[in-house]
Amino acid sequence: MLIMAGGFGLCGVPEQLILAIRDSGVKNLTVVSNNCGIDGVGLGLLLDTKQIKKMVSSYVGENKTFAQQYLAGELEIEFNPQGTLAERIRAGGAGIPAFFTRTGAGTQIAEGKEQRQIDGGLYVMERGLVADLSIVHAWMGDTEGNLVYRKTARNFNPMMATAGKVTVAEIEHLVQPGDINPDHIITPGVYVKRLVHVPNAVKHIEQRTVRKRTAAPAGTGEEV
Amino acid sequence: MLIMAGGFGLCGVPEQLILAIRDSGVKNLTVVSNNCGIDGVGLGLLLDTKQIKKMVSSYVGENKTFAQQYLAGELEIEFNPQGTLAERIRAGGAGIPAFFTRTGAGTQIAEGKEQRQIDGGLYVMERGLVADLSIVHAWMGDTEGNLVYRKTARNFNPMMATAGKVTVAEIEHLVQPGDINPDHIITPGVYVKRLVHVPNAVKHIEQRTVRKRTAAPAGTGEEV
Amino acid sequence: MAWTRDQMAERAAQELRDGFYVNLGIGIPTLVSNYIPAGMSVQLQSENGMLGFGPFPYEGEEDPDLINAGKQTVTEILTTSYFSSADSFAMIRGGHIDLSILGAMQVAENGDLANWMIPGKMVKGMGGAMDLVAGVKKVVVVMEHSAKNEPKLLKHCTLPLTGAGVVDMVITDLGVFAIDKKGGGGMTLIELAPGATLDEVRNKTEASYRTSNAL
Amino acid sequence: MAWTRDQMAERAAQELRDGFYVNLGIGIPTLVSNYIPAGMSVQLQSENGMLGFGPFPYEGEEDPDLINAGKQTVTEILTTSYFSSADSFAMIRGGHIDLSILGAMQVAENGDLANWMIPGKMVKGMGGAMDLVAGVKKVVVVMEHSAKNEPKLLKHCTLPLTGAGVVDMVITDLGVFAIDKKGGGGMTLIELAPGATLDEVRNKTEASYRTSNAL
Repeated sequence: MLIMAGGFGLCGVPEQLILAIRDSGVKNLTVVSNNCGIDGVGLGLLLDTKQIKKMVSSYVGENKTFAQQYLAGELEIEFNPQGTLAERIRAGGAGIPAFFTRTGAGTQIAEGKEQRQIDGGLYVMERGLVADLSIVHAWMGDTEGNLVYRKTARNFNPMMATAGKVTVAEIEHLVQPGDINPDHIITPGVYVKRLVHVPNAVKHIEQRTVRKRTAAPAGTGEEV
Repeated sequence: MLIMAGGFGLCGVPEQLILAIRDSGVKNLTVVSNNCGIDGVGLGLLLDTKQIKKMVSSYVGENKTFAQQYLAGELEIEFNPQGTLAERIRAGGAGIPAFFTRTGAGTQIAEGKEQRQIDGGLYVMERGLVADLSIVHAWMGDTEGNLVYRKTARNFNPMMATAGKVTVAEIEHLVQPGDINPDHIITPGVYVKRLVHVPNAVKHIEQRTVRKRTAAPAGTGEEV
Repeated sequence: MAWTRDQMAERAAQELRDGFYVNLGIGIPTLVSNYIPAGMSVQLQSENGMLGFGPFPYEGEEDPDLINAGKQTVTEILTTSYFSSADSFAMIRGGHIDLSILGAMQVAENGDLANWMIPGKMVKGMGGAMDLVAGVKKVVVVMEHSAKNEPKLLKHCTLPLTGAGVVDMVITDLGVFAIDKKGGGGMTLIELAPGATLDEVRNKTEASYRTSNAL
Repeated sequence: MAWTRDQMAERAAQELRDGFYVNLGIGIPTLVSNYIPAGMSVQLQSENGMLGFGPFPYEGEEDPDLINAGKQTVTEILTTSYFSSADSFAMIRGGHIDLSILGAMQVAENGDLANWMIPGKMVKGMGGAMDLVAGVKKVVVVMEHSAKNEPKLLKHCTLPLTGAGVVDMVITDLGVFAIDKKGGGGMTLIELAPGATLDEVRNKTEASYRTSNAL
């Protein structure tokens, strides 16, 4: 079974739906997600229970369990450049089975894939991705399934919502149709088959970087 | 010169920017736009002045001048299916030189294009489109170039904004950075090189369909 | 005798299911929205970039920024969302719309559809029709059975195609045909309009088709 | 002697221009934001889906929904817009970002870049680096000139590539190199860090390069 799970790092991750997948006990999952959580959080939970057979991700560096299972040969990984991954998901939802991108042309990523010169540049053909199940996290949703996201918690969620044969959304705020301005809706209800209201979502921060009130540097340089 | 002009029918058309192109006198234009206005309105103005050499459109049925110039051999037309046109523009802006679509496979539209079987279906390869100049119409914009659109006046405008080497936006409401909720911005400012404030935009209706207050049918059937 | 335009639309409405997302073409298909059964939730998609729209506005409330794919003024409803035309056709091409009902000039027994151009005549363009028939889960054609005594249900379309092997059902003034476009099982007459006879349909149809046992 | 990390970042900041949209990688490139000249408008892009972000939040004001591509908490500014990761990489791949500044393990004289994997070691993944170097208008690498006395500026990269022929400029602790990646004109040393000598650079560089007349 192929599952897409939204989120970037620990931001905008459908945590409660990951817990539900853990509790279901389903095994041999291929999971498409930009990252794989951290130990004990997010998709890391499904590593602990060895429910994941293969990850399709762009970066999995924050997870020791991942490294252990990978080195033990228990876990497969297919690395996709982040933009290629995002576009493959968008393409899958949009009925586009393949597209060309400059990303990865002439690198190991292009091995086994068609490469061709177009207008003087070298491009790789990449394939659209469709999931059996997509799980996404949204800020607000109405009972029609219309969704909006908050700040950078949007990330991969909108494309994944379009690319699941079945899409389940967890939402922090449940409202009625008409409560969201229709110009602001990011995911139209047609894409969402099930809604789970998670009113008190626990959110994690992977890199807590702050500045002190007394010192206010102009840039983003000071790390604490 | 290749110009993309936003709008669907007479809705969300950058009228003032079309007037500016008319007044510039530039000739031999290839114009990518879903339609070609109507006689004397929208892109119809550039037909009157014979500034357009070729249209790339999905439907041009509402324009007598168009038919006359086409039949006289003064005007070329390349028909694209509407969704293929929209996606070609989106692809151009997104650095995707080519993609596959089922639309038009096995029809005249696929002639001269690569067709291939992918996962048991027949697909046509279509190319991304980039414009020398894109002109778009938005509802509101800030001085950073961030844009939002109103209702179905959005249509082709957001993709065209991304696909122009230079994009000029006319906006009905000019505001300051921070005045638009950053979760609601549809076109980030990076895509917009010039803004023209058009505070009293004249808007046209192509098919004025209404119902009487006394009779309120459930559907959309009654035409006046 | 046979079905009127409204009756054809009413018959097409029987293909609606609760929760369906539907795209209606111009002409008879537009009338289908008048026959959505009470209590059934059906969201209409408009390919310019709108999901969920309502009836025409009251006089004086027309909004130039709010039109359907036929360029007609329409209204917003509680479920409405707006998006770009690229996102709209991603929705269509990606198979997220359940039903497309549209008109046709010709339909062939294998599901081929022609409805956008007549060689030698001024061509207006295909608009979104090619994308709709290629992408929507189920494609229902509503059309007159014949035009000027020429059959429109053919062995092969003679006009340039809008889509190859795309039609699932044809509703004409004389009856209803199912087409097994994927399985290659051909065309079957499954209903007769009141007053229409099997002989009349046979005489006005060039396509080969089976007749359902029920008839 | 030579440039410190901060001085390398300061030198990289000289590549900024008013109105630029810039993507900064993790490490030294992040420091570049401290050296944006006063009065210059530069918008920072974060590839997870944000254009225009500000400094780290004040203690207690961290927002888990507001992070940059390094997963660090950041802040919103007046120009900020949010979008999906697909839209973010459309922006990157489509050539709309002016400048990408990132680190590297190896750079070759033809502009090849390796910074994502060492065969035999646990691979974390390339994240957005392959898309950035393939899509952004100008790619500047900031890195130490050598690692454990092994040169990092090579004739050919020995590590798997992140991008082929993608680097425009390399800033190391010893100096600045320009690479004519499109024209095939090779690599040129255009600046020396204070205290660095032409000899030192020569000894620590495997790649062949010309030296600018100005030096």
